[in-house]
Amino acid sequence: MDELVARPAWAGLDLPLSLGGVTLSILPDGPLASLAPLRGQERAVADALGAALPGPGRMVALPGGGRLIWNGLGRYLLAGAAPDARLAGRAALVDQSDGWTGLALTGAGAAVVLARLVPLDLAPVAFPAGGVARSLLGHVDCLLIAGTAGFEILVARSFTRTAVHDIETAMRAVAARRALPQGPVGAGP
Amino acid sequence: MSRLASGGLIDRARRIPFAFDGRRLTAHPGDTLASALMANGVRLIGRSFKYHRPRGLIAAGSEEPNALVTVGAGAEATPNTRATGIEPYPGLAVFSQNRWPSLGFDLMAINDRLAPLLGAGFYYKTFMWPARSWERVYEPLIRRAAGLGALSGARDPGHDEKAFAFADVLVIGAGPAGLMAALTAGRAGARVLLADEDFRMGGRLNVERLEIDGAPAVAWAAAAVAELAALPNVRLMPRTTVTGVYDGHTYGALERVGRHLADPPEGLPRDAFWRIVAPRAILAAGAIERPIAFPDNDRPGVMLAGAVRAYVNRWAASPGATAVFTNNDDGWRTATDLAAAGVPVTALIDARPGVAPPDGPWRTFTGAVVTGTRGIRALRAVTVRDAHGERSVAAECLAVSGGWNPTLHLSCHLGARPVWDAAIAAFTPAPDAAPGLSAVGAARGAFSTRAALAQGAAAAAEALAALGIAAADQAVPYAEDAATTITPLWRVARTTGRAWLDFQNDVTTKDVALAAQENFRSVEHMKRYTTLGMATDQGKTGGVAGLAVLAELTGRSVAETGVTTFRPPFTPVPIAALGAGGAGRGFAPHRDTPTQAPIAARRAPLVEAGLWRRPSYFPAHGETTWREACDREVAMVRGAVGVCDVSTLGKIDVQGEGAATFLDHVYANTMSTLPVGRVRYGLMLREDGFVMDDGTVARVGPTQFFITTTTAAAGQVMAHLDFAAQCLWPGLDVAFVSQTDHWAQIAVAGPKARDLLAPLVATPIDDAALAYMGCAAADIAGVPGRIYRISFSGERAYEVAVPARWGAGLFDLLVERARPLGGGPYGMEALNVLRIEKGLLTHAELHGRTTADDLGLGRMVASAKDCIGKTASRRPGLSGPERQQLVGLRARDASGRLAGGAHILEPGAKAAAANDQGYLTSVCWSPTLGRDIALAFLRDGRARTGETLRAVCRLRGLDTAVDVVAPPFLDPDGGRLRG
Amino acid sequence: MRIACPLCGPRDLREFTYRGAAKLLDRPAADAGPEAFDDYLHIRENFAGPNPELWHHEHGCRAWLRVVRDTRTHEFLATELAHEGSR
Amino acid sequence: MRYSALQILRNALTGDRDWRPVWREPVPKPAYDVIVIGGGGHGLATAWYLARNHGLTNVAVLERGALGMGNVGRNTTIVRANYLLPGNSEFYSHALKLWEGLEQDLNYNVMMSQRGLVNLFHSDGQRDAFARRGNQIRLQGDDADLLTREEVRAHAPFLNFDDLRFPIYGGLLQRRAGTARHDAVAWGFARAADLRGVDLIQNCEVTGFRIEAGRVRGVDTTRGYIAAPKIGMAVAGRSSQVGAMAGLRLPIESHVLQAFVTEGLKPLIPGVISFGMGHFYISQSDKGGLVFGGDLDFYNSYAARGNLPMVEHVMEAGMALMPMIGNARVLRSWGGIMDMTSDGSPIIDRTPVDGLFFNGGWCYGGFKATPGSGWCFAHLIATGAPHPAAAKLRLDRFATGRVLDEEGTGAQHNLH
Ligand SMILES: Cc1cc2nc3c(=O)[nH]c(=O)nc-3n(C[C@H](O)[C@H](O)[C@H](O)COP(=O)(O)OP(=O)(O)OC[C@H]3O[C@@H](n4cnc5c(N)ncnc54)[C@H](O)[C@@H]3O)c2cc1C
Ligand SMILES: NC(=O)c1ccc[n+]([C@@H]2O[C@H](COP(=O)([O-])OP(=O)(O)OC[C@H]3O[C@@H](n4cnc5c(N)ncnc54)[C@H](O)[C@@H]3O)[C@@H](O)[C@H]2O)c1
Ligand SMILES: Cc1cc2nc3c(=O)[nH]c(=O)nc-3n(C[C@H](O)[C@H](O)[C@H](O)COP(=O)(O)O)c2cc1C
Ligand SMILES: [Zn+2]
Repeated sequence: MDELVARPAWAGLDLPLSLGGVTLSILPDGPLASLAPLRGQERAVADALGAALPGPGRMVALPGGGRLIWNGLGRYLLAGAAPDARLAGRAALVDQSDGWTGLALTGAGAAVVLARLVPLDLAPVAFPAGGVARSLLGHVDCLLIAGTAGFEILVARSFTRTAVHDIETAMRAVAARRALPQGPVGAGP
Repeated sequence: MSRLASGGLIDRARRIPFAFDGRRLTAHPGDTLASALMANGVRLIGRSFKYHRPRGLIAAGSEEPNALVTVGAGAEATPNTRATGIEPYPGLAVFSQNRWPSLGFDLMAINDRLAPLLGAGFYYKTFMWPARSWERVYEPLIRRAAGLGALSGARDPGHDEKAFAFADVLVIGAGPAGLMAALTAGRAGARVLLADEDFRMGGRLNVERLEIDGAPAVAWAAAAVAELAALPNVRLMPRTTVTGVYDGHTYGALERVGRHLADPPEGLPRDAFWRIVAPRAILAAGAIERPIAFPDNDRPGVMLAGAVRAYVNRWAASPGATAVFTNNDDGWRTATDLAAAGVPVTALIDARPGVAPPDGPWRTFTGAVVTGTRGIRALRAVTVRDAHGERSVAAECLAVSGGWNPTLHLSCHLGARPVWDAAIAAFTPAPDAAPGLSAVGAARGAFSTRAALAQGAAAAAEALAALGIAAADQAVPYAEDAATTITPLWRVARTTGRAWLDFQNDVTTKDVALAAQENFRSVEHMKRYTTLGMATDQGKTGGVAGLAVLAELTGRSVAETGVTTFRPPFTPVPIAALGAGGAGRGFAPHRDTPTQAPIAARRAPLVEAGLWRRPSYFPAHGETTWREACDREVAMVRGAVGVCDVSTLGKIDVQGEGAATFLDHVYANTMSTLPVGRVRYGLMLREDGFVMDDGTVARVGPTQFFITTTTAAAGQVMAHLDFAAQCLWPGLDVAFVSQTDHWAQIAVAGPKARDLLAPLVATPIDDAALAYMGCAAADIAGVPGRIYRISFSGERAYEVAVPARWGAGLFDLLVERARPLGGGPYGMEALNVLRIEKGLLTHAELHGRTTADDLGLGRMVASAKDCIGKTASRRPGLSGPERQQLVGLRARDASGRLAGGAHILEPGAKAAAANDQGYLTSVCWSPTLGRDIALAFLRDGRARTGETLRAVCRLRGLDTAVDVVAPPFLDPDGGRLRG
Repeated sequence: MRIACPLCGPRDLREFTYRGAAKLLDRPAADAGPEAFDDYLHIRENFAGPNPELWHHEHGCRAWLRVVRDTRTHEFLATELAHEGSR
Repeated sequence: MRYSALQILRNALTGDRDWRPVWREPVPKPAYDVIVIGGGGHGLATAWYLARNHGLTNVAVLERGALGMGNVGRNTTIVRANYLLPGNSEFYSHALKLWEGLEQDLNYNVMMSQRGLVNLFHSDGQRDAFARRGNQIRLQGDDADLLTREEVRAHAPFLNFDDLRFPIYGGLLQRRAGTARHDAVAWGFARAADLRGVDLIQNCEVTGFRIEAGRVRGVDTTRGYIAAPKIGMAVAGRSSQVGAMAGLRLPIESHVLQAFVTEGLKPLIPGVISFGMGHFYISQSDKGGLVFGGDLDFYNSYAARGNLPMVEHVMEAGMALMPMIGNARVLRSWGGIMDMTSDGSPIIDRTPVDGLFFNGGWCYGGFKATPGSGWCFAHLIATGAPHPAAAKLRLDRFATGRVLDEEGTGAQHNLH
């Protein structure tokens, strides 16, 4: 039988891209699943995962590797780990490994770039490392995770090209401001 | 008018060449275009809107009404730009506007002679005869005369950006009040954002000869700015105008980023529009001086006194021999400052009797007014009247101060009305005008520098307290603390001739008087009748004077008369900035299907389908029209096998003990009875009983379903399900999530569909294993996926789904393997023909005004259970013969053409609304039937099968005989589907 | 305008979709009859003042919110998750 | 006093001494034959047609603020008769015919400018939908033409034909559509009604109704009780509040719609242009300002002001469709309160209270209706029977299902 060739969502896009000290790259993909505890099963799900379910805007590292990321009302993303068999019947698990594209925006000016697109206060005091938010990236729904070196940005796979284009445009504008003789007044976080 | 030998905050060592109407001039860094024009002796800068009167500078800030120019030429031409806000750069070219053929000689100035005919509202009273001449004669004339500058009509290649910013405290204006507020909040560690319109922060400290703590105020301001710039928690935004106040502590602001640069770095936006969120804001926007109305007070050279000081002190630009006309003590400063700078001052005219203005090398008049001016394109002399009579005083510039109006506009954007303060004869912001916003300094009517500093510090302290940030007390620097002494004077009485209130829109005291006489006495009526305050400066200088004059004329107080509504933006904002990112493709995001690449490789033209783009058809060698390709693809599906990407369908996984019940609620038909491994067509109604969407429901496990929506309605259905689950049936245990992006889904349709697929699918797919409307998990070409036996073409068909990354490969593989079977890919055109022939629906039919009964699907609304929309769908007006019902139409003759949107008439009926029988929704040439066919809604249609009617599209000149048939047009008992 | 989502915190208006009066939470029973549905679907108190209403945090956590908002000032007086709210 | 060019000339020579008040400021009488509540476009037009068509002049218009400062004074002034559905179609057709002779009828230049309106479409499906509408318009006896992409280009060459996100496929043109000057419409009807003896009473807010045995007797106002056997409500965005005073429960929500005007520019935009994919419509006023708008802000509001997301959406749509307007600057933005019905179409009908008549639910489209609405409402009030052109604009259509849902968005008030 013919072997199918996988075509990733970012095929044809010029990444990683660095501009003005900020780098946009693709996150390595791995297993990703939507997890929604069934009614009354929250405890059992937590037990199966070995970690308490993260509250809104949070995520937790799982003991067996991977992360559980809050993903809106009653939903989580199980990232980087295959679903534990004990979750069966306790949570609605839905494969999303091909549903999302993960982007990383890193560098000192990452928040400044995202301020062009995301209507959130991204300053560390307001959105510290480890924080999770569902919001908008331009006109596209996104899931944002704050890290120490920048942000992870998840968008639905079909929006990958738009998201990359929008981020790249913002990166160019920020980089141009940095090149201004009087310095980047007005471009701060 | 010239540059003074010394002084000013300009860099004399560097020269900036620029051009005004082609004249080559020089500026220095630190100049504005306005100051440079003044320093170059240019007095005539524009023409007024209506009378085309010669006009020069009045002000030095964003309130300037007259000096509007067009910046640049060609596609980049930006009209109506204030000279006071332009920073010259080498090569800057600006042009005067609203004149023809030239600024000096403007033929439209004839309007000035006709002024008696062109009073307020004259156009409402004439131009009515003969009836149709408005559009043909009068309006074109008026339009040509109206308008200020011109757009190029071409797309400007420059680009802009938008961004979000957050702060604890937003300080609006960086004069003494704003700087002190920012220092106080910044030193305490609060996140501060300080925005000022000017490229140099400092406000009036930069333009006055003041001292703070014994040092020049300019130096204090510079030190304050330097300290703020060094604080990591403070962000300075010069060249940034806060333009609007919105709900939820949200502010709009326009930052001019690259407009002042000759050679901006690549990618630099011209402007940035900011949405700033700050729980506390301090309005330290200063005050705007107001003119006094007297005859011919619009002559170039008649300026505001504070602006004259600004030009002299900040830019060392001399206005020439100056007379000063004031009704308050502050005007005196202009005389003393100018004299100190060596500018001749010819007279100091104070309207107040018995005051004692300072002495100086000028003639002093008290209890005196200016009653007229002389000069044609520039002021030469003014007429002064006092107790001793009238006399002429030579002056190239008349510096006028009628007092100051706090710049309170922003405080009114959320609907508050300002309050009249008789002590300063001005409106001040109402306390609590906007949540979280407090006004300080001149913006609050406190006109001394000391008060500005003190209020700035106090407001910041209050903000910090509200935010819970501890702060040490700030010592307020020492500065002048003069009281405001003013006697209101809005217009000089006992004069003849026109006295301007609104310079840009050419509104004079006579116009206001006419409004009052004709009973347009409400201030809003007066505004609209005279257009006072409706020009691009929104009455910043003359607005209050205008309503004060109305108050006088109608015997009311200014407070009773009130103000008109202040609206955003504070100063005009380019559409390009507010709409940044919208040009061209940026308007809406694009979605790519997993098969985008192989489809593009096959040179399929793409059409928009919502946010997606889908292949229209796949051109084959030698084909010249889309119809050829489409007919071939239809025949291919009907005769062999076709492959089509359907990944754009909305796909939702629904799970939980309550899933089946939930689906029974949201679908009109019953889903709880669906066996595992089976698929059912589903119809969703809106609660008002009309059809919302259709799709398929597959039961993939006892408590797990997989449903599809149409491409168009995917988002709407998802929100609807959220609503149903959270708001209507929160007790149900159901979880659903979109899997639209996860799955690539490909339809394989045609009599040879199974032949194509069977070798690729690991499990058997013969009719016993996978009957029509069956579904199963399956390995497809080695990838775990799903297979559904459903059809949107009327042929034996399967939809195979694999995770998206495999979609492109699977599409290639299927297309390649279809070839030897006589098959290949097909696009939207063929898909459409296939479904019309089969009488299947899309949003052309499900257009939101059709019911299940209209569609012939009334029986799908299950009687045994409730569902969303069931009760409302039974309303009497929603069924029965008065409704238009879905039918098929076939052109009688093979040559008869049909068109979507045609209406249906009976043979011989007149084309009139009363005879309308219905309309065509979906039309195609059916290669299978060899004629045009259509789906249509026909009044009482189901009862009319067999009738011959006419499909009439008068827009396209079609009148075609059609036979009414019951859809589908093909294979009514579905033999082809089942195999 | 900003709305304090109980899950996400204060968020910009652009993340939300407005649906209408909070009475939409009280769907009539299946047998309530056409008048009840007519009222439910069409008739609105349309308060000039505190107005109970439904918002969807569509571009955020996807929760439906029941809020009380003053329609004269746009001030939010109460915000809660619709499925948890006292009904 | 008749307005004319001659009159202007005469006054020019006499220093404008002779211009008379455009309306009187009467003291309310204790009773009238008819009271019209609301001095907006529809209330004033109703008063004018009561006098003109039915000889009823013992009429008062009660306005809570100043005349014409509601929606009639703040709309984007588009006048058209290009509706899809029977019910609306004949009504707006009737209104457009009245617009065409309005200046002469009122002796006031309302600047009705029939420079055409183009609704752009951006897909084959949209073309068919617009063709359906165009054919309906023709069946109604009004004009409509389907333009090809090239014809649209000839009409408005500055549109984005290069890289528009949703390419232009063509447009539906109505040549008789156009704009009129909003304020002039209010003032023209007011002046004409006043000249016939109608009392226009400003600063007179209706605060309650007196209803006895199911019949209306009069209204309480901030200027006292005023009696009348027949009372018509035309209060647009305030319909629910005023209706509630009479116990009416209405299928209406009040929503804010924003509009925008730019600085004055030399003439550029022909007639009205409307984007089919992004809720954006634009025309140019005689003063040169580009007047444009988009969708509702979507939330209930009585505040007559909006927020940035819709501002930005409208501007982005403008930039998408006609990027050449980028260098124009927005001068002012404002909002108005729309009386949105749950099917997006208006109501002119009797109410359960005898003698009380209702006119409202105009959504964002009632300016074009003004003369038609006044004409039909006056007919209903005077004769007690609906005018044929407004016979389907009934209050009970929601209960019966005979809704007039032009947008096809269903029973959700803010989606129309
Ligand atoms: C931004 C915007 C754009 C629009 N664009 C268009 C367009 O392009 N084309 C179009 O056809 N339509 C448009 N419309 C809609 C149109 O303006 C309205 O539908 C129409 O004006 C409403 O009728 P009216 O003129 O009688 O309303 P209004 O002028 O609002 O009159 C109602 C009057 O009732 C008064 N009132 C309220 N309560 C009381 C009370 N208790 N006692 C006494 N008086 C009371 C109000 O003060 C008001 O003056 C637009 C509306 C807006 C806001
Ligand atoms: N004696 C008088 O009659 C009189 C009257 C007015 C002002 N003044 C003097 O003016 C000074 C007032 O100090 P202040 O700090 O209150 O005002 P200011 O005029 O010094 O500063 C106001 C600043 O706000 C900026 N600004 C205005 N609107 C803005 C907006 N929307 N967005 C961004 N920036 C904006 C201006 O560019 C300016 O720099 C004092 O020195 C006072 O003595 C005196
Ligand atoms: C068609 C039209 C054109 C307008 N043109 C202008 C204008 O040129 N200048 C201006 O200041 N306002 C203009 N406006 C807006 C009005 O000033 C005012 O904002 C609007 O009528 C709403 O009233 P309000 O802001 O007082 O609430 C215009 C309004 C309309 C409806
Ligand atoms: Zn949320």
